[in-house]
Amino acid sequence: MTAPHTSGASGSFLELRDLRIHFPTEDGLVKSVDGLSFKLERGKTLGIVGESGSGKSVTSLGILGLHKGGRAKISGEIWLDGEELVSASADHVRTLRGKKMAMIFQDPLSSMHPFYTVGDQIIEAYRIHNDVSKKVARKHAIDMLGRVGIPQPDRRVDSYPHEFSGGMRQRAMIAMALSCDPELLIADEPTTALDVTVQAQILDLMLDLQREFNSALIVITHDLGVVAELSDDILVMYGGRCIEYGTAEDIFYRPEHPYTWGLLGSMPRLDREPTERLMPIKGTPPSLINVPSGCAFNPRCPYSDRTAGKATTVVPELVESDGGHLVRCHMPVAERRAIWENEIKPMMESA
Amino acid sequence: ACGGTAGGGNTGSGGGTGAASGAKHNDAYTKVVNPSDAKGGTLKFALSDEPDSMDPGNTYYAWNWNFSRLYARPLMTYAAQPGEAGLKLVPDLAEGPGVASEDGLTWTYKLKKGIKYDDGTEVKAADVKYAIARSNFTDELTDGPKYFAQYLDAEGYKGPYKDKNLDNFKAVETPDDYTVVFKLKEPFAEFDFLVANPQSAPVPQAKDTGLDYEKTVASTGPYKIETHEVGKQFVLVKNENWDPSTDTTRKQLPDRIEVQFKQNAEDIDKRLMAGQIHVDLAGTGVQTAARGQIVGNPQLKDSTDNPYTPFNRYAMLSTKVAPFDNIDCRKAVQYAVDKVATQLPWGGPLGGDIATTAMTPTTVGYKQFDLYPNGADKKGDLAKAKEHLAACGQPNGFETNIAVRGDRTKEVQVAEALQASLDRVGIKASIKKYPSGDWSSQYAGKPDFVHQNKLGIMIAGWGSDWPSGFGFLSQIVDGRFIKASGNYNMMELDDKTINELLDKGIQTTDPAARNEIWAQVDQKVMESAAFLPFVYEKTLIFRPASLTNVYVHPAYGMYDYTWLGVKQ
Amino acid sequence: MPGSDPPGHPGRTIVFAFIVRRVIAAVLMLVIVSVATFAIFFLIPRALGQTPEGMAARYVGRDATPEAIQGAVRRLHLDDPLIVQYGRFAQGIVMGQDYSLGPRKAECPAPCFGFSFNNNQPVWPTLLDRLPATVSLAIGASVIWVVGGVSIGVISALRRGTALDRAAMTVALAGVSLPIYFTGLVSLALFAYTLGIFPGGGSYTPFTENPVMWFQSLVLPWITLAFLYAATYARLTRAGMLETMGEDYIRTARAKGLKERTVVTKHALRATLTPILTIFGLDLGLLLGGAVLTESTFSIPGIGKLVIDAIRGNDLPVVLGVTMFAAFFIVLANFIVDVLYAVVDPRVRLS
Amino acid sequence: MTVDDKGTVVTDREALLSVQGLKKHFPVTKGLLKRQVGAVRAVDGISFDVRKGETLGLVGESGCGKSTTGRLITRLMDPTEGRIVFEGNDITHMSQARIRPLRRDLQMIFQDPYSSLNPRHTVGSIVGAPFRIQGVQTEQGTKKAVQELLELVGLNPEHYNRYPHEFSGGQRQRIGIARTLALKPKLIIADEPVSALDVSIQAQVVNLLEDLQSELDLTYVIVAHDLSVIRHISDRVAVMYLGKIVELADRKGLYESPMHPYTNALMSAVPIPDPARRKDRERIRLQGDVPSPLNPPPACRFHTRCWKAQVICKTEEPPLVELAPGHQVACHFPENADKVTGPAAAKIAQNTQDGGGLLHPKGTVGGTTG
Amino acid sequence: MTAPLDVSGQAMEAQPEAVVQGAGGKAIEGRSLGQIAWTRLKRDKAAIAGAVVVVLLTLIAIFAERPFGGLIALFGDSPNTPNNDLLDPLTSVPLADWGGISLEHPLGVEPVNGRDILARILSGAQISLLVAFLATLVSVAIGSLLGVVAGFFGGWVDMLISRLMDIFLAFPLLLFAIAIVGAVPDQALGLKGNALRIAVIVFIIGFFNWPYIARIVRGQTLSLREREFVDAARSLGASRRHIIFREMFPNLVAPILVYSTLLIPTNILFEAALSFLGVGVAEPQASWGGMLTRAVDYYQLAPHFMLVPGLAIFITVMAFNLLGDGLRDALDPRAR
Ligand SMILES: Nc1ncnc2c1ncn2[C@@H]1O[C@H](COP(=O)(O)OP(=O)(O)OP(=O)(O)O)[C@@H](O)[C@H]1O
Ligand SMILES: Nc1ncnc2c1ncn2[C@@H]1O[C@H](COP(=O)(O)OP(=O)(O)OP(=O)(O)O)[C@@H](O)[C@H]1O
Ligand SMILES: [Mg+2]
Ligand SMILES: [Mg+2]
Repeated sequence: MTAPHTSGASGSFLELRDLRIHFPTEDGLVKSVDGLSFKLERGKTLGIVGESGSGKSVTSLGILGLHKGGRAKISGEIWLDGEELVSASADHVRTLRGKKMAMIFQDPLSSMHPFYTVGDQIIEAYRIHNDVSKKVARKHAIDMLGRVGIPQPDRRVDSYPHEFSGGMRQRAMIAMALSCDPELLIADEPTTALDVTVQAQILDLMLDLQREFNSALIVITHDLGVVAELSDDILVMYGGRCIEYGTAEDIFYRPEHPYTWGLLGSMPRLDREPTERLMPIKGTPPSLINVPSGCAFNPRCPYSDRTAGKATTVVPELVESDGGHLVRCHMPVAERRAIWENEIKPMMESA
Repeated sequence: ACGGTAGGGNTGSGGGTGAASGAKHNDAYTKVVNPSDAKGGTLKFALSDEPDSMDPGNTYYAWNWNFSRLYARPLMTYAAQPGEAGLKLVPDLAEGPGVASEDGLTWTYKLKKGIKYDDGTEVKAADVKYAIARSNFTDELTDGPKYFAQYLDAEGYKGPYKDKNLDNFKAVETPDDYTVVFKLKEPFAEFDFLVANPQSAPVPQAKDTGLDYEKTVASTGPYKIETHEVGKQFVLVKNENWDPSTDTTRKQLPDRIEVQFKQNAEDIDKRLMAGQIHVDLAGTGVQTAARGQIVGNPQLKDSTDNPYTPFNRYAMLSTKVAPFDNIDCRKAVQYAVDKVATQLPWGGPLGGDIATTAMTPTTVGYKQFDLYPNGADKKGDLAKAKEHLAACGQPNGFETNIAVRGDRTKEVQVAEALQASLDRVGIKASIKKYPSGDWSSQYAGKPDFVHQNKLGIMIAGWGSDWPSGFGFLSQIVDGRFIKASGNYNMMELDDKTINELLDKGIQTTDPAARNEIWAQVDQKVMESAAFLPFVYEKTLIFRPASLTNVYVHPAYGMYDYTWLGVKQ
Repeated sequence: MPGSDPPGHPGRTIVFAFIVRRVIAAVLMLVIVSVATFAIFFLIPRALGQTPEGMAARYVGRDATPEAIQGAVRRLHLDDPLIVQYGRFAQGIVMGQDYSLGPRKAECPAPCFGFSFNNNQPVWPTLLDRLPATVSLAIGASVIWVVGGVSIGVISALRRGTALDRAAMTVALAGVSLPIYFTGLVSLALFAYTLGIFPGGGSYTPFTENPVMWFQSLVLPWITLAFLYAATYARLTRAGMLETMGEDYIRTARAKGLKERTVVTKHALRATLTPILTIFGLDLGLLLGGAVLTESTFSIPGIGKLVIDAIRGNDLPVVLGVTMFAAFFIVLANFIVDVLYAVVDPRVRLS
Repeated sequence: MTVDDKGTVVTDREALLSVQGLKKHFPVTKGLLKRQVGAVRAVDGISFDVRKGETLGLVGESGCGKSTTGRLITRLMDPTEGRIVFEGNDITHMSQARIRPLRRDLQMIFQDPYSSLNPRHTVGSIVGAPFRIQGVQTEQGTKKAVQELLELVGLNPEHYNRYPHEFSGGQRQRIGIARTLALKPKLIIADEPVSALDVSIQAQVVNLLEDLQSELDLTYVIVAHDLSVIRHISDRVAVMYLGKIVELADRKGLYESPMHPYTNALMSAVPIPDPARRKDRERIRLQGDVPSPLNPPPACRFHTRCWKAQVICKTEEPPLVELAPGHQVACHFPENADKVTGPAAAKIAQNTQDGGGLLHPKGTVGGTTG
Repeated sequence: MTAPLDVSGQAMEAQPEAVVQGAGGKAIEGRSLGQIAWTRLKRDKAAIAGAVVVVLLTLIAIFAERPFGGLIALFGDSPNTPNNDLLDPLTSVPLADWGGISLEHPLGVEPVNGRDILARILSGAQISLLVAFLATLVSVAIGSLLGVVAGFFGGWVDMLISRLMDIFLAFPLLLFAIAIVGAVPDQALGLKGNALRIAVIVFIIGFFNWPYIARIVRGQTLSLREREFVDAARSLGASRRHIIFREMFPNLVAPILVYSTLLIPTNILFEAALSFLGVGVAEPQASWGGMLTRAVDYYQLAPHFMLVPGLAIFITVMAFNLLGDGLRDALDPRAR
């Protein structure tokens, strides 16, 4: 990379350029994230989907700078509101955390300190970035709890996490994350641990709050339903890379990557007539240490024979197929579209 | 005077050591070192153990028979002299030695007039009678010896705690306030030795609090008890009611005498050498570490004395356990033993002289002889041993057991040394350890047990309660003293000649003739080859330069505690 | 039950009930311990053929007459059935008892653990008398080992894998592996006798007598004892820290933008120390019952030394008393730890 | 299933499994003496039949008692009350010894592929365990039989000597299924067989289960919380809420015209993977959480969260009755009431009249957004 | 509660890395968990060093006196032969410098009786290891059994056993050991002398240490009981015995093994402490703690006499601890 970084501040609020996060381990180098780029604007929501182990969480923690100081090897650029974070000092990134960017984690019980009250934990988050008295902070915490829909927040503020139900905990987590009005909010599987009814409540809440705060939101999940509900844009990850990126409509109506087709076909849907059979993806997710050569998806791809032998030898590029819709596949665009229209879509809709 | 605890803490730099007065090693053995009449100061004792009791009537610790004289005056006591002269008895509370009746069955003592307790009341003959009664005839005061119960004619007496009426104690009579008459079952020529025991020190019946009396002993000596925290410390101060004119043996130099109990033994040595304390009360000498230090340092060595203690360290071979029922097997052991090796655990030559007799050199009547010379180097005459083994019908040796008190390190080491030396002639001995607490009641002192467990050899030691052949020997060699339990004649030697000689001796009023008889007994005992002496125990005791009027009292084998003074 | 407890719970009655329950359990335990101790010291010797006379023989003079022994048997009630003896012992603890001194009786008010067979002193005051030395030793050492061990553990965990970590853990392992009497003797030989920096064994001086001497005399025992425990605590802390630092809530704390130091001290350490507190309580309880080896190595006149001497001198009432006393401390420590745990860890509060 | 006047159970001839009034209460104890102070009513009186060859789905939110039901049917737990009849045998209180031979026909698939396989055993010994435990001799020998089973579930038979940790979640689940199939059971209870798996793998396993069913003529009771998976796989579906079945119907009836408000809410809460529909979808949003089964609300347990609830719901428990053919519902005010036939319709009408008024004023408890 | 010995590793699970990587990965070899642990252990140099020392020590203990006088005979002196001529008669310490270290006596000789220290150390190794191993065996046997039973059956059985553990833990073990060993007669149960002593010491140490292991096993059993494979076995109609011994037990082996390795050094220290306090095996049989006791009196005059047994204990205990720690790490899936 010879280009000086003066290319500097990108126009976008958040931009990742060729982010790589590798972990050296005893068994080899784990390439958890391997060349990931995307942009996100304020007020927009990006959904990241992918199977377990595809690097979703590592990405989000990487944006927050939480891999710094660990054994991870990070390269590439993360631009947040005109600042580059990969090269920034760990201490500087720390000051941005919580205030500029915040995160909601999957398991709210284990993500909250069991020995401190919910209120204390929100107060702490608030007071790091705001020089206010405990009293003011407490008032703010009660406010936040009220805003995320916790009944009787002035009493619940003194409860411990274990005294909350799952849904309330996740609300409290959200309250904590939002306590400093972050401009970027990352939600890593925010509803996976919750029941559908509670999940629906939380999704509603996140939508409302995003509208209210106008922050940029990244939602990480493996539930396509959830991304469909929330996201403007969707990024599909596989083996530490983005294999397809586009608007929600692109991904759901015009998916072009065989893996995305697989995801869609694997999912029984309530909104359609039940299909006779699901269309699973064969095989298992790849190892991030020994990523299959060529296209990482090739061992599982039913169409790898249609790539003129490139599947196992050449790593496909992420190419724009149209209007911001990016796909990483060797098959020609036309052929992909044809397969989708003629083979996949009808099968998914047939009863 | 000054010199309490506060000052004591930081004194004693290196200069405190050494013999300031130019005294040499063992000087106090023959003369008084640092003689001085200077009064005042605090005399400090330390003890690694705690006493059985500080009650003169209820103690069997040798040092306490010495120490208790500071506040308790028995009828008789030992002359305040170094060397052999000190083994002579002189009247203390009594006006003169006891007068025996013609048949030897009554002993009469006249008390000196005007002897007072520390509260000013006068000592009465009844108090002596009461003291004898309480110390020998109660269930509570069990720690002291019971010679009076043994020799007095007190059949049926229940003791003063059960029977408050002292008149029922008919074995002692007090015709007037200054006369005490003892009535014996049998003649006992050495009765003066018995009343030199602190048990004859008077106790007013009204003041007796039984086991607690050790805290408030009514003093007749130059000092009286200020405080006694049992197990911790004991403080004496001058007794104003003590009249030196009635007392020929004691001095009253320090203002105050402090004793600390339960002090760390090694630390006592360090403090002694640093001059922080004056005397190790037990009088058993310094510990190994200090001994090593002293041996290598002539200056330090000059501050020490190496006296005999009243103890003989020996083993007894059971005449009732095969093959030791055969005298030749016993003799084989006598010859095979490496007496240098068995001397080492006691601390080598400083810990004791190699012994060849049953009686010790500080016993009146002692004569030196060696029936079983085991080589010029004393390491055993193996050829002779083998000879006797053959005579015993065990030419290749045999197996036996050595019983030892498991918690007495030195005795265990002696057993090991003995084991190793017997091994040389094929005698395979296994060491059996028994707890010392039950040693005489359950194990070695119980002939049945000895027979059952084939305890051929038993490691033991004996110190006499009074320095005469009878005091030393009667309990351990008299065949009639073999008891079913609590037996000290563990060799179970029941030799008619010996028994008769003992009887004859104790009825002989002439001391010289009597002492001759004790020597004969010793000879006879050794002839049996059942008594295997190792060492006449000695101690290496340290005398700080600050101590005055120091001499080793031969009757106790330690410094005369009633004479000591301190330099200030 | 998640979230279902209305705040303002009648917590006090629950805490009270909890305490009452624990107290009953503790008392029950002490009773069992006393029975077992009694059985071991009185029943076993009898089972092995010891007679009352044999026992009494230990407490009378050097060549006691059978009458004297019989007298002692009567006086010490050794011929009573064991159950009666135990009853007297138990009664003494609760109601006190009398003891014949000869012409009169001594009173021993409750709690009376009887009288020493050897010096006829009541056991309870002796124990109290010995307690300060043991407490001095235990408290001083525990301060050193907690501060030392925990800090070493924390630093080791944070610098995991570095030379510092390895060195600290090697020393810690050595600390666990060295017998305490050996370290004690070596340190005495070195610091007391060769270098003369500290006073030697047996120099313990009560604080009330001379605080300076008290301190000087205890430095070596403190360090020796602390070395053993600090090693254990360093290892424990390190393991705990490593585990805690991997917890989700630590990630949350970082995501809030907390300084690393705050994360470590406020979040990680708090959670790490809580289980260590339990162990600490028990260790301290155990020590208060007598640091037998340390006290006998350094000749500190504490409970441990007392009991060793008593065992050697066959002073059964003292041994019995110390055992009960020691068990009492263990039970007490258990109890306090339980209560403390409930205070420190809100999750266990209501159970 | 009915009980005739002699008290013997007369089962539906087709019913392989029949459950009646099944209850499981976990006692909650307190204090030293373990005084019972209450009970978690995990399963509180449920009845259903499973017919030969069908798949019954059991859905509901976490903690509603689905797993407990599964474990009761397989007698891993002893029921507090009720009756379980399997193939005409009343196994409710049968001793473990007597139930043993029946276990061949009644097997279970577990949720967690990581914990359901003993990490210390090889695949061969795991899958072969049923033979050993039940003492079954196979003609070709156990090893061969196991390898066949492995092949059947799509695993490489050469993996016989491998350990579970060497397999991925989906593969492990297949191993578990192979074990279940070893004794050729008639009924399989599957407790969340795919919840722990990734979507793509989930589909593989779902397909496998379906294939096996048709191949081996199996009957399934499948427990899951994912409504779409249940719809895909089940013939009939039972919806549970707080230990009770609130609705039980065939798939079509349930998904197309759910009658219980809870079912309705549940279904509308499922996010739809269709970006176009998120704007214009009518959603029912329940408020709050499921109440504690320790202290469930009286009468209709759903009344605390139900926007249709009236006073009667708090006082009178609606029975689970067949409102439409093959469609049992326990509700005083069912949705899709137009489908209701028979006397039930009248009852509902009456309820609507004397219901006593809405319990929750609009919007406080739930309702539609859109 | 002493958690240095806590090995609550939740057995092997959830190790995505260990998952067979179908595609792109190397050819898969079946590796058992034991093999994986062994590979990990091999990488741990300290643990291997510990293991080597442990093996050496064990060999030394076994061959110390047999056959034909064993190692001791090889080095010349018997452990019980006195060499008084090497001692200073006045102080009883070795005459020569450095504690009398010479070719014949590579580690010098004892004060008082001049016995060869090397021979006694070798001979003492037998006692230390024998007692530690046997006592560990006793604790492990009682502890595992009661732990499994408590964890598996739960309810009042668990309550009873747990209370029993509490009570045992409340006993001041050392005091009891001293008292009981002191009270043992010379002959009982068909044993006598040191054999009886050792038996009693083994029994006491073993018998009072079981609650620690029982706790761990109980905890493990409790968590194993919740695992679905237990339910799977039950649903196949497995008997309780099958479940305990075939399903649970293989999973308990690792923690029991680790705990045993860590209990052995504790027991070595304990035996040494008993000997140090004078209630261990009886002289002349050498034991490390016993040697230390004797050394106490001479530690200023003959420091080597204290150092040698002290270091012997230290090295042995350290080796076992290193091995135990290494095993724990190797067998704990979380420690990576
Ligand atoms: N600190 C680390 N050291 C080594 N490998 C790591 C580390 N963190 C993550 N990984 C590996 O990186 C890969 C991606 O992990 P990540 O957590 O991002 O997956 P994910 O997409 O979030 O999956 P899930 O849906 O299960 O949460 C995984 O294979 C994981 O094992
Ligand atoms: N052994 C038990 N002791 C006490 N309560 C129990 C026990 N097992 C389950 N419960 C309780 O019973 C209720 C039902 O549990 P169950 O596991 O059947 O729910 P579920 O529907 O399977 O939920 P999930 O979807 O979370 O698996 C829960 O409240 C649970 O806490
Ligand atoms: Mg993730
Ligand atoms: Mg469940």
